[in-house]
Amino acid sequence: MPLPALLLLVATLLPLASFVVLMFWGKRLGNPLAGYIGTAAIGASFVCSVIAMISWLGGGGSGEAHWEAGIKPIAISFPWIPTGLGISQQTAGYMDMGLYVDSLTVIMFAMVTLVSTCVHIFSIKYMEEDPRFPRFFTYLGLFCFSMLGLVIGGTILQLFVFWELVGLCSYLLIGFWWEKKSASNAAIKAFVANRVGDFGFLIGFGILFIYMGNASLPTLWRVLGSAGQGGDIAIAGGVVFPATMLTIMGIGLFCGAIGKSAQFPLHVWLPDAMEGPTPVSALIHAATMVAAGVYLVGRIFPILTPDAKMVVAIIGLITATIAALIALAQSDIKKVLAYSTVSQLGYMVLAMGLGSWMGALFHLITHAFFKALLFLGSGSVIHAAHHEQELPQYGGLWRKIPFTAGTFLVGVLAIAGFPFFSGYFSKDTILVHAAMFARSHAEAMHNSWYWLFFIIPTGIAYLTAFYMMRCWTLTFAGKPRNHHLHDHAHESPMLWAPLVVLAALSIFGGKISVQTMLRNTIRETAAICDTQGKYVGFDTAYQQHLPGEVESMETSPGEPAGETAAAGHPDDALESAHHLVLWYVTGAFLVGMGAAFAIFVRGYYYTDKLMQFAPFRAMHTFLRRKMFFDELYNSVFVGGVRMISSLCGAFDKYVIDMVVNAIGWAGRILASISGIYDKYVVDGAVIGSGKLAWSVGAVARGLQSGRLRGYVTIMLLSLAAGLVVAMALYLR
Amino acid sequence: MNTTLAILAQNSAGAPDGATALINTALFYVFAAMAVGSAIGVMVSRNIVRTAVCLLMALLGVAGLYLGMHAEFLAAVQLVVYAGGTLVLIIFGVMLTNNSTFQLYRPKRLEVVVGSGLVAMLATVLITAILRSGMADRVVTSGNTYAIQTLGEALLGDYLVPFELISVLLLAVMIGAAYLAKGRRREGEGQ
Amino acid sequence: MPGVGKRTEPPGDASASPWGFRGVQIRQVDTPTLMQRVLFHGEPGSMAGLLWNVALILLVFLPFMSVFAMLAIWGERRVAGRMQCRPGPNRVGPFGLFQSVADGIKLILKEDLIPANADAVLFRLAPYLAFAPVFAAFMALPFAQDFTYEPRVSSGLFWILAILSVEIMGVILAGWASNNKWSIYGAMREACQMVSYEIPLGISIIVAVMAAGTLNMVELGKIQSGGIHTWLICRNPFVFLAFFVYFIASLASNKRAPFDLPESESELVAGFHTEYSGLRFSMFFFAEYAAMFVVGAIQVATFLGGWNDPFGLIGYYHAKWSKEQFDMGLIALNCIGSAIFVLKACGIVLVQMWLRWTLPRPRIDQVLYTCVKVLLPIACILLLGGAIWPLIVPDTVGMPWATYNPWSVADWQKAGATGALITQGLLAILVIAIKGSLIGWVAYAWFTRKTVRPRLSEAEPIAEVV
Amino acid sequence: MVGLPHYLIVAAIMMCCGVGTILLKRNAIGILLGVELILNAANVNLVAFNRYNANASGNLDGQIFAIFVIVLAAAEAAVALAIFLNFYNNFSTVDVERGDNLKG
Repeated sequence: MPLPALLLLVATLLPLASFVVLMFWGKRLGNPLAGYIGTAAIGASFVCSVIAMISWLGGGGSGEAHWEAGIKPIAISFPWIPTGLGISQQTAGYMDMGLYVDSLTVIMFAMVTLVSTCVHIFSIKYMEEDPRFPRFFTYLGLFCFSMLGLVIGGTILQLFVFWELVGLCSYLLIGFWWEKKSASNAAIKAFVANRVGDFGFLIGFGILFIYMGNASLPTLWRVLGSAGQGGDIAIAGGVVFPATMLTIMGIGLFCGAIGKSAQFPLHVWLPDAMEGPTPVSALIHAATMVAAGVYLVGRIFPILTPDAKMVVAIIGLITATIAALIALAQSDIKKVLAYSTVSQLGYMVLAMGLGSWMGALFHLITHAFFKALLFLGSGSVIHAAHHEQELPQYGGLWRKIPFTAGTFLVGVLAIAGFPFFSGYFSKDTILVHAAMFARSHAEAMHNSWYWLFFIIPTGIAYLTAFYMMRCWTLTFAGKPRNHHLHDHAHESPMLWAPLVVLAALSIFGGKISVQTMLRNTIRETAAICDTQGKYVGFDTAYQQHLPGEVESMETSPGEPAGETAAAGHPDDALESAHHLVLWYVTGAFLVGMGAAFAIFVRGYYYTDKLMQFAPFRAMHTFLRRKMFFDELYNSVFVGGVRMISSLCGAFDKYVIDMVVNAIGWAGRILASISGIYDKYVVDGAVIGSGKLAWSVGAVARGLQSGRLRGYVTIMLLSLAAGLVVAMALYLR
Repeated sequence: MNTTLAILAQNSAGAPDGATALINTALFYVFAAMAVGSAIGVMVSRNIVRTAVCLLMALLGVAGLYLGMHAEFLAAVQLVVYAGGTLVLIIFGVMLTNNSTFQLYRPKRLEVVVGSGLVAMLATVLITAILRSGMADRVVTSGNTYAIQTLGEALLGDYLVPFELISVLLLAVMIGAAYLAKGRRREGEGQ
Repeated sequence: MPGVGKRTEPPGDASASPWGFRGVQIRQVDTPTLMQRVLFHGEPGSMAGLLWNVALILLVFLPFMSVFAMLAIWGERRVAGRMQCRPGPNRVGPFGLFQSVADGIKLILKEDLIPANADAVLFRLAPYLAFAPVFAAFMALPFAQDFTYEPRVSSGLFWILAILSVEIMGVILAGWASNNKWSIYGAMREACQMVSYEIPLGISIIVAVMAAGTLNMVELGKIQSGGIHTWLICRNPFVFLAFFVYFIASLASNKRAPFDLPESESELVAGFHTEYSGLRFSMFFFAEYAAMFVVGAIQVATFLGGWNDPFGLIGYYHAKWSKEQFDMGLIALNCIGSAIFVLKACGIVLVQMWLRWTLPRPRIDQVLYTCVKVLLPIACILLLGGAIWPLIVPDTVGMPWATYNPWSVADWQKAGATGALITQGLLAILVIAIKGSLIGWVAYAWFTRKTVRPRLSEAEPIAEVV
Repeated sequence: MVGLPHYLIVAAIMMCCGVGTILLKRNAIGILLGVELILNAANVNLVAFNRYNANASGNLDGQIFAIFVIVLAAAEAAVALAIFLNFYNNFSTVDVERGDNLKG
């Protein structure tokens, strides 16, 4: 096994080891020690991941050398359980297990283990007074194992298995304080919402399994890589994978991502999930698990059809918009961050749908850093404020907890797109690609509505800057609004040390070689699919600095004209889009930040004034109540079920009961007639037969002696008799 | 046991000469007598612990028969699971459920007569059936080499699913037995 | 490792499975052993073979076992004496060597009592049931490559364990048939202790077997013939740890101290053999000491390289002389190998005795706790690790070590050779350190005996100590 | 030479003895021992048929069945003993004649 794969495998298994140890001996290890063990395991995992990354990069260089050296990603699979025949298979297939390691895996490992390590360290302090301290680290260990297994898994089945495992961990951790009714409700809500999404995943997986078996990822890409052109695909054995089925499969698999990444119809669980401990929110519900949906879409990206991609884009767009709007009016610090997460996830999904594979995953990585930072920062604030989460209770905290305030500000700047912070680069990439997409499609289809795919994300950038700055200003700036809380606020190095690490990454995360590695991933995919330099399933137009496809443009007539043009001169199109977007992003940052600071620096002074304006107040209520999604779902789904059941109840009560009563009544009359007949005519016969039955029974019950040996005797006799008969018949 | 295995293993090579066949046959009869005799002992002995000892002997005899059929792994499993595990468990059961050490439950005389008659009848029928079935012509076809690998690969290959099911079953049995046998005091006994 | 994509052939194909480097060839049954070749010029006839086997049993194994048991009893008493600062038996014969003979004569002459209320048949049967399996276990012990009673049992290791597990019945019957409260307590303790400790014992053996890839005792010895770093204990860290799990479990399943609950004299008079006297009593003792040797020998054969010396000389010369058909040399080599094997096993037995006089006896619940909650999880983790390890560091098992030269650069290029060598080297150093300290301890005791002896003979007056 | 019928007859006699044990013993554990005997007889048959099978040489299905039967027998013994212990707790005896509370 090559060294990077080996190291990553070890990194995956270490948290499992800590999980096992803590599960059996956690209680005995007690309060700080269990945490130290968990942290040591994930820290060792992080070290392994970093060494793997170095060795990976060293194995061919992170630049062109890697490409030219022809190093393929590591794909190891071996058959596990024999299964039946699929559609296109002549021999029985196997459920495979496998590893798949490419640059994306390596970088995800580094990201996940780093964030996990920070969160572990943070949790030791944050959870120190919790009676179930060891159990918390047990769950964290299981979660880290599942997440890393998800990332390293080489087949869709494995993805699904670990997918469910992270879902389970999320459930356990949201409901960690299950004594709180709201927490256990939130856990159930998250679980149910995820199940809805996973149902779609299962449908997609089922379609895929019927056609392909449990193929490993490279096989999948190699066979279905041309899905992006939108036609039917002939697979082995002369079977055709119809485009409609491909689309349904793609949307089905994406449904899983909708559930896990909290996209539009199922986004309601994520804000509620903030009932869990804050480190959990940081680790699972901001940085890693919710990003798993985007990661999944990234993995199946080459086999998505254009229709499926359009669905992905639209879902992402809707999510990003509504979440950003709702975030404007939330007063709970964690809810603001939660909706901001949903919004950013919508951004990534949108980018995926637009074909900006790299933008989405780039944003995923950077977002993981600054969102983990923001959540841990909010955790620090909440810890300082004795578990008070309402923004109106804060204010002026920066004097008390300066490190938290500073790092939180860094996070805010990063997410808002302060130039040359990490968020700036990733958001810029997405917007550039959105602009290119919008322009090429608008020109090709003669439909200006495609420009919405650029305009709305840009608008959301303004909103993001605004609500993040609002959050920071209300928390740290201005005058203290709750003096008791303010006086007792404090922070500790255990809490802000991880923050500093994450803040540094939030600042510099855009400049480390994330983009290069993502580009390498695309090349590696092409290399392992052995397509002679064609980038399977990836639109080169949107992947910066990739050389164009080797084949000339005439060989791919199926693509829209505008996209072909863009692909022909990717650098020109990029350049112009870049200039366009640069000003929008910077403008969004300045305008949003400035407005928020100006409005909220004096606390709620200006907002109270604005509130006197009725339409504004109505809109505020609308957003504050989360656009009434919960009420909507309650009334539609819960209420619907209730209504149907009450309808059924009424039907039962008035129609069926009436019929039954009538029949009963008629029966009663008939019965009284027949009763007379009965009494004098039938009874004689009945009593006679009853007596007969009783005497037969009295004889027969002797057989049912309850004696085992009696039964065996009878069995034996029958056996012997049967043997004799058989012998007489067959063995003359 | 010691001698027999060696001889069985040794003489399995090549075409058996007359003496080998004789020894093989003799060993078969020794083990068959051991198994059958102890089985009869199981049937007739009154004392339950003696019954268990007879069963042990029968198990050992069966293990010898397995050896004669070149199923040495199976013979070892028979020893370790049956003789070393199940039987000990049963003796535990005996000791936990005896009021006095030498308590006997005697069957009635009529039962004995009827039972023995039935058993004799069944035995007659079975043996007649076997003798008349013409199976004496069957010859040994599987080779004399015994590759434990074959067994292992079959267990983890073709029989993987039953194998896993068995493991699940054992787990269920473990939990179930522990639950069933959980010490519940009889009523009236001091709590 | 297989590449990407789906394989259609069944996983039975050893070369393609992830553990596919396992290539230990199973010896064909019809190859005559060395002794058969030398003595009978090939496969002996049936009657001759029968006579040869009977002679081996009566003239070699039975005397070996009896003499070993007697010497071990003497040795145990001497060791105990040394540890408790007293001389131990030293009157009968040189160094008191014949003490056991004298005891044996006494036991033979004693009246053979059977309690009135005992179950006489079972009472008589029990000592033989305890003794016979232990003796049968000598069947597959590999004293040397060709000095093995039956080298061709393809599952020899499992066989020994299986046969040893029958021994328990003898003890239970002894306890039950005596019709004595203390006896039956001892027997019940024995039963639950042995049955539960067999599990970690078996699992830890499996860890070693997985590293070796064979259950045949001779094959086990052969793949360890390349010097100390090829001994299974040095093959991977999990086997190294399994060694200790096995040792503890073997103490318990052998009812040796500190796990000698079935015969703990402070609670149960003498446990299951309270009612026994005379020769029957000595049968139990023979069984116990022979079993000590057998578990020690299993340990030596599975973990500590069997009959091989630490430098791989025996394996090298055996391969060489086998090629040259130098039979007398081979026999000499086998004699040396047997001596090494017995010495190693005696070393293990010595440690068992040492522990007996060092450690206090736990309670029965603690004994079972140790098994179920400590040893069993550890053994399971080791099993898991042992299964994963060869996936990570492909060992060179299956390559005969006689043809594998660890010092040639060409062999380093083989898959996983470097990793395996580093691991094995480190573990070998560890093993040498442990063994060295053990030998050093014995040597220290030997060289300081002159200064210890005065203390032995002239104890300080008790009054002054108090 | 020993042939297939030899093994079958041994197994048949063992099976009859097992059945006889079940018939003649009143002790529940004795009955369990009889069941074990029957299972063993079946195992001998399985292995013998495997060995004398004309169709598949080198195929060890019979032995694998036998292994499964042995494992199942162990499981069965455990559960049965647990049931007997319960029975003993309730009736202070393991006489199966006493277990007739449900008789007609």
